[in-house]
Amino acid sequence: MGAVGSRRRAGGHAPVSETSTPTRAGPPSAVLPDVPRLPDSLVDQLAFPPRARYAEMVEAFKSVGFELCSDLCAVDYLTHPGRTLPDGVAPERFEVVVNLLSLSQRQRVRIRVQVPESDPCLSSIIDLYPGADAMEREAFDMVGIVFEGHPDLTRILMPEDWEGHPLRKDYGVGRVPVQFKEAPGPR
Amino acid sequence: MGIEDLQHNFLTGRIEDLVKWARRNSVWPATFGLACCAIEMMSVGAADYDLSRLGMEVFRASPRQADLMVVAGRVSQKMAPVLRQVYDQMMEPKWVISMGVCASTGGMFNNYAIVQGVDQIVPVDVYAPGCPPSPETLLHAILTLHEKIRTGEITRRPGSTVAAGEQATGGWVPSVPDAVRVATPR
Amino acid sequence: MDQYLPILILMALGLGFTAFSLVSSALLAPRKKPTAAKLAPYECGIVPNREPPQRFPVRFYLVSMIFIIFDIEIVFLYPWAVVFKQIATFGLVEVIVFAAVVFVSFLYLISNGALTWGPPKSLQSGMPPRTSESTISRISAARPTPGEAA
Amino acid sequence: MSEHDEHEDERSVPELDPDAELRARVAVEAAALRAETSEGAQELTPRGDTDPTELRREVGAVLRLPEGTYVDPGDIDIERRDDETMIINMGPQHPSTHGVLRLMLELDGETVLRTKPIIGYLHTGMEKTAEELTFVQGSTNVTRMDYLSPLHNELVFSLATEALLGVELPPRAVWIRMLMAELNRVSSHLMWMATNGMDLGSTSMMIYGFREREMVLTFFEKTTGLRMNHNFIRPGGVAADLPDGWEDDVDVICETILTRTYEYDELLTGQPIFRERTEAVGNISAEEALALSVTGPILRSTGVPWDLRRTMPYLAYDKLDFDVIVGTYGDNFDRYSVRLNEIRESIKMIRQIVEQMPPGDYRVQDRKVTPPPRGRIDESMEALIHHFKIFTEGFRVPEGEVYTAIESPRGELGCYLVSDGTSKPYRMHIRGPSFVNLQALPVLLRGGLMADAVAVISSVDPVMGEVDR
Repeated sequence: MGAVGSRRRAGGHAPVSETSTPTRAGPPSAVLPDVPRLPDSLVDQLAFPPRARYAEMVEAFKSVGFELCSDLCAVDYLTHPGRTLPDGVAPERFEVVVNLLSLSQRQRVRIRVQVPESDPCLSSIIDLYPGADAMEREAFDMVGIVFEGHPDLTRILMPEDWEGHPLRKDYGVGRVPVQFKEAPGPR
Repeated sequence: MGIEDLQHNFLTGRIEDLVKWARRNSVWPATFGLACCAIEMMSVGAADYDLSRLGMEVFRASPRQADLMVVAGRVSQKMAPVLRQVYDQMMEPKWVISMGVCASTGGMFNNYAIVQGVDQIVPVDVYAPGCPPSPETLLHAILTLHEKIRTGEITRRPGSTVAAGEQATGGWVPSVPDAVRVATPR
Repeated sequence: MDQYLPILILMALGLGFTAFSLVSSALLAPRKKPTAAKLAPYECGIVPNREPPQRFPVRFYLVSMIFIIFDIEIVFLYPWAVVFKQIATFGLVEVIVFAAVVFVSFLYLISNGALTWGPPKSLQSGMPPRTSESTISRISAARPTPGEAA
Repeated sequence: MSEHDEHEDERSVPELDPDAELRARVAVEAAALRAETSEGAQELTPRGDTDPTELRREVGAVLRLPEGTYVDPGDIDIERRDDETMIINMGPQHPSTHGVLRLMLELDGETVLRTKPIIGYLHTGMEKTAEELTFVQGSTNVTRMDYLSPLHNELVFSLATEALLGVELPPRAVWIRMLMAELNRVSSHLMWMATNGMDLGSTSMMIYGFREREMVLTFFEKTTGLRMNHNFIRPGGVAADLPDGWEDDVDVICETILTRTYEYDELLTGQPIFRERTEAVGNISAEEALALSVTGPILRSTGVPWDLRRTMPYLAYDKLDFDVIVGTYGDNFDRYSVRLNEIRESIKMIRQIVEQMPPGDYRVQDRKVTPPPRGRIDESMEALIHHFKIFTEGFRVPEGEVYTAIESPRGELGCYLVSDGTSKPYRMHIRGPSFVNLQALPVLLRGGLMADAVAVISSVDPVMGEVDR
């Protein structure tokens, strides 16, 4: 993996200001070991908790010392079901991906939760990471994942009266056909 | 040195020329910076490309005091009614420069989110090409607008039969002096 | 009578100017009906869907009080300035006393908090003036933080 | 003039005479107008009809933390009646919101109580467009997100693609990327200094800031061909080699801008007005910043030394000697000094890069990823095939997903890329630092004056292109 430059597994302890929550310095792999994982070269843990244990796992990672939720996004796997998943994890249509970052241990962890198409809802992690507020609203707006417990789950990027969730694979691009022959038609 | 040499200076100009000259040289743009083109518009306003030699360095924030709306950037579906609202609140006479390909035709974003061309919302006077248009291109667009003001009508005569669209650009195409047609020096 | 001539001229000029501007704007302005958009209040491009509030905090009125105090003071200084030559030193002392009395009301207003608007500046307590270097620290790679592999 | 008049009519309204029927029609027209620009549930609801828990949450985002950990609920004055406060729009078209950000502020006189940022006015559907473009074209789309530092977007997209490809970059490509990224950081921070000065009333700072920025932009134009939206850093290396004589161009830039930063320091820092408007304004503590996932100069100004170039180095940043600038109070003044000193740090790094720039080719030689040089196409058939294949169908990226993050001038810029084995990304999500930093506005603005809101927005330095994507 030279491309990313020598990824420093320094594991050093950056002096976060002392008032941050006391972190029980345990390796992230020790968190809920029974949750299926995939080996990944760039991130320390790639976990696939079932929907029920998602909030519990995020809570566990936060207590181990992952102070910052750097990213939360939703992906629609309608046309690509055959992706590599650890055995025992049934591929669903939607997937919510959460990236957590530990400043003290300089590690990243990625949680991928399968969300079925029948009821696309998931519990919100806004009580643990208030920073995920806007990201969850964007995931709701773009892919239509409902986050229970989110105080004001409304659209954030699209106008209020917009119907449909644009980043779903069955949502057309909305292309206006241009006037030359080979231009792909509206999709 | 007879009277004919003074033909084009403003001393002997008619009132309309005087009004057109005054309007042309004091067009105040409304700050309508949306995206990347806004950064180029700002650098046109700054020291290197210096809009103030055209009397335009005062970027009025409120549409009540602005004459020119430079739509600088891509117009999203959520922004379209706001753009129309600000355009309506501008006082006549008002002009619109659609800066950049995203404002003019939706540019490379032919998708659900972008209005494919700002002329679906407001009547546009000058289209500036480029992504983003280099400051020289924007200055060229502003000079083209000045030329349009110079050769257009200053108001709509109540009884006139000429179609409104035609009258506004009356005589614009043929009598364009060469100075305006100089290609962008790129 | 000739004493009042300047005042009459001034009044005539004032009336004349207002009449001229009203008449010319009525004649030259475009006779077009204002559209609903143009009548709507300008709020950064958004048409507000609430009525603007009628009640304003009292702090705004305190500031207008300060203006009125000094405005009236100037009004009284005009006649004083006209006859200043005749009432020399007595006039000067008189006007200083007058200014002092007016100033007392200004001090009362300030003590009432007319000019303190913002939040209490918690950092201001007797700190040396900050420079762009004083409140930042530089963490260089050379200084190994505990346990960092070099 | 006339062309606009007849457009005027279809939206104009009949004579506003006292006739009731006409006035009703005007009311309908005004209501229609109001409905057009209002965003319904996304807006800030008046104090009267928001339930207390929601009110506590919006009074300050700090309250979104689990109750009782950081702020004792007692000191929130939320029992004001509805008509005492005023909700106004610091709306999309505003001189000091740095783009089309719309803030709904609830004011008590001049003091800001509640804030709700409403975004989406520049949503361009770039993540949907990215799924339409091949990996070769991808960086033209990504570069238009954060238009103050376009090279950082291209860098994060290229790093993510190369991580999936598993391709090893030649050293010169790595170092050219670092040079351009740091120059872009200098130009982005100069732009921030300019607009921050302008917002706080110093128009001369605007002129100086842009004058220096033009120097960097002319170097970019010379190297990449464009002032902005360069498409210079592509998956597989860099578009072209540096023009010869680039060392002395960069030296002139470094020399001039370094001396000018001391002029800005003299111009702004000593000024009482500037200090009055920035000291102790917009404070945020380290815990609040971490809880709100704020990164970049705002996080560093609160004292947390987190800079991805130092803690999780990418490219070859671990071979450079530079300092991470950390503030103490987390107010506007600290953010100003952090950014000002970061310009100086970047210049120090650029000088080291100029000395240690390795020779060699500037992109991967594997013809499956990067096109062959133009000259080769006329001679060899397979070069022509490679060229044709890359620019029509693009190169295939093995199936998988990756999240790479770099330190952009505004914070952690991340790119989550999912590939399904074809030559187009299946899903590309960009983690925009400004998108997350904007959530800290309710905390920063609470309790401050309306004028402080202007200063705080400009110190958060949001770029709406990467917020709305």
